[in-house]
Amino acid sequence: MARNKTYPDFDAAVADIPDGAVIAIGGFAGPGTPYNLIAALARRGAKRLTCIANTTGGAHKPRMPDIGMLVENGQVAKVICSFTAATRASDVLPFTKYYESGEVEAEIVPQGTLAERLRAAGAGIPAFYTPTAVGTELAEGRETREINGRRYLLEYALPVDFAFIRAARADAVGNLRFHRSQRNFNPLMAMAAKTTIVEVEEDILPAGAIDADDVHTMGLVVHRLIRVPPPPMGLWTRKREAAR
Amino acid sequence: MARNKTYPDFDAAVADIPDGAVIAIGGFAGPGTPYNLIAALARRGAKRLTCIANTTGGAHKPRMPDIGMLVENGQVAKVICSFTAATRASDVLPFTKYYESGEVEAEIVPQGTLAERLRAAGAGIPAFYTPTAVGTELAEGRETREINGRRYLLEYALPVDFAFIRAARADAVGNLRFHRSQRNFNPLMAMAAKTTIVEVEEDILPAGAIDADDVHTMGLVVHRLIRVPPPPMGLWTRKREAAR
Amino acid sequence: MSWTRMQMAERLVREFQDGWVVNLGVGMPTMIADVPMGDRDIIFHAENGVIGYGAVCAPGTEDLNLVNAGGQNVVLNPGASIVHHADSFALIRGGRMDVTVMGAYEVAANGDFANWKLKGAKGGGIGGAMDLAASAQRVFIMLEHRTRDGASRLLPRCSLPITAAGVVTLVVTDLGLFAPSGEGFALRDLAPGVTLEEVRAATACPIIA
Amino acid sequence: MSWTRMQMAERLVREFQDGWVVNLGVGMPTMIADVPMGDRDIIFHAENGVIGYGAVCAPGTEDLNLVNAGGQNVVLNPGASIVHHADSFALIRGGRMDVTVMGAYEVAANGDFANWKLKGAKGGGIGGAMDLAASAQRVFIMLEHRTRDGASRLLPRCSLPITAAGVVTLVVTDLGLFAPSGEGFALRDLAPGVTLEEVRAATACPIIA
Repeated sequence: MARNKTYPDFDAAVADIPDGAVIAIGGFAGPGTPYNLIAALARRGAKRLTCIANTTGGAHKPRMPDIGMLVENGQVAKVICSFTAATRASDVLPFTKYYESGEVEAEIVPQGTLAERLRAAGAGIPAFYTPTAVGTELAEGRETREINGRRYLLEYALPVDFAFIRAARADAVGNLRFHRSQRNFNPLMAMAAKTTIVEVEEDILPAGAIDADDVHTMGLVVHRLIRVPPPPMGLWTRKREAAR
Repeated sequence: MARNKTYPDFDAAVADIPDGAVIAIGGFAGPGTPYNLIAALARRGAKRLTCIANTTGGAHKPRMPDIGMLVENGQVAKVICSFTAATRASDVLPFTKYYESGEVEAEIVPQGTLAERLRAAGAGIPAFYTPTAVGTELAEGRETREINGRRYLLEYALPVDFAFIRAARADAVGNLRFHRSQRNFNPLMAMAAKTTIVEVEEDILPAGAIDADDVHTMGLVVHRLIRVPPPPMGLWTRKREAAR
Repeated sequence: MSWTRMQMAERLVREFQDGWVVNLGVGMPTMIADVPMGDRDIIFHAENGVIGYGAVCAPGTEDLNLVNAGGQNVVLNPGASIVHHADSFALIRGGRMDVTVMGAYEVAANGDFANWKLKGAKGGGIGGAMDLAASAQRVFIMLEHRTRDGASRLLPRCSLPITAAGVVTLVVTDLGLFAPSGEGFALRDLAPGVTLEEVRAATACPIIA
Repeated sequence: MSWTRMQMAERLVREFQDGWVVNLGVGMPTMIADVPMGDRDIIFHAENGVIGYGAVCAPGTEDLNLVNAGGQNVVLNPGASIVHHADSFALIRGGRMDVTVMGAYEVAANGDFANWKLKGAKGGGIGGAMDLAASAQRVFIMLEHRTRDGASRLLPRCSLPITAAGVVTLVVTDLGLFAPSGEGFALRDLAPGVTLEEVRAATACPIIA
């Protein structure tokens, strides 16, 4: 009596996300970004969210659904990410003005620390030490420790209520495959989350169609699957040029 | 000018292992155990070794090369593993009498903590907290910390000089694939080690023959490859019955 | 009359709920993968990173590179996946195991249990037991009610070094099914033909019936 | 005369040794993957888990799901592999990067550099820079020698919040190649047509030649 993990559409898959939820959103510079789920969350309208992602969204056009849009929509209380502004002074992120005005809180975290804090949450590790950011403004007033002659910063796990991720392929029990740099944060966020929601680029396969040795993210940590329909209903389904 | 990572035989691959080295040895109950490299290390005769593995070897016959054999050979100063004795009182591990007599030191570590300490070493994480072993004899006199109302034990990374691992498949740059439960500790030990030595069950493939999405252990952390020859020269090359 | 080991396994399996992820320890618990689950979808996880395995292989059909935590060659069910040891124990510590079933030398009324070190031994065998015991949602223990010498394995407090403190949810023995209740064990079920008096006589602490 | 950005990239590449694993930051450093490496085997690592990528794709040949750290569609070289973010930064913190090449706003004689936060800004953009700076074997910095206003970007101490302390190995600018030496910068190479006097005039701390 395997539970059916397939959802009919994006709205149904995010319908129970409450105000105040902690949402992790995969993706790095496009690949692996769950645009359709972000758009559904904007329609759902849940408020006071904490959003965890590498960035709040880019400065580029045409704009795709991003955390900046949820911020503009008044849904976000806090973001945790490795960029709160673009590195290039001339690029202005939509998010930045809300942060500077104090409307939205932000915690800026080095990218590797962000990845490791998510990984720790998924691995039942409540805290760890890292060399990253020692001696910088980010470490001011925080706990450090010398181990074998080097100084390290204490960092805490980052648990997640809902992970939004995008995968190339899934089977019915939720085993996932990512294509190329689509992988990025997605497997970590699935591990860190109580509920993982996946937009899938290909038709969902029967259980066993992905060999056990070829699974990138195990179905054990995947709860909801939605097949991305063709555009314009499904966002960012452009044909990939390179062979799988 | 890619370096050639292929070695002609097991003896050449372990010829530079010095006395006092820290050796991690993959495998769990047979699958993924680098029997040929262990046998080569016994021939090499390096002494005062620290050996890290899940077990020192089983009580079963016929006996395969294991840490117990290196201990009997007078090569081992210390073992770090999750078993120093069998759980069944009637099974007597060859290793146990050397430990009980004090000839060899042992550090017994819960299996998940062992895996995580190796992972931490490979990930540049010097220490982490874990719930495992809190309230047991293993935590006596050691540092614990309460985080969000639960008590955790501080554990340190376990860096490795040489990892001995066994894989099903490799390409020339050292990308690896494991078959089924052959994977176990092997990827972690490769990450944790300064030098990773791999016995490979199939002919070594040209670079690119393993798709980038299908690599289990990246060649970046793999240094030496040896093709396992047919028995009796190569140990445990019995045909696998199930399909790949 | 009392339960055989297979009957003990079957009795525990009745407690499993649809959709559970179940980790089976070495020894007696490995029998559980052979018990029919009816229409319940149960996923077996082995500490060596095998998720979704099934029964022990028929002779001659083994994949020698596929073993469960007890080193037995098993089959993979459709939808199985394989991960390395760090990810396998990430799932364990991350609370993804609905239950772990383990053997033990002793189990105590306060929920402690002991299964890694024998009396007077210098070393022991922990394996994944401490990780599983610390972080699984439930810990089910399978053990003979008495030692070969007739001493109770259900105790007020463990005499051996413990594996984890206060974690045991259910205990199945050849005599019955029990839940640690602090001062004693609450009786949840009796093996057929076994009387409450026999259980009380065999047990070194109160049985609450 | 001075070096163009491509010439700066080429000059840095001359420092690469056969077999190095090289991480390239966003901006100017991405050009390095397009510089011919001769008979040296160089492996490029991108923070998003791409190991062994090559040049930027010719238009129309892109795999839209394959980008480098700067979001450019690149090719994979034979032997490439893909890992997730935690493994990618495990390699970084684990010391597997022989060098990281990054852009910066400022670099200091004491080996500090700053590239994540502008003066007066509330937030910033760290990305993987702090992880890379803390743990790569070497940190090479590429930057224009002067700001648009003509102020030196090579300073005795950084005025902006730093990315990491005391880690910079080499600095290439349009004027030359330098190594932080504590009190100033040791001149390692001059761009063609640039004089030592010009470099000294453009730099806010001593140039040791």
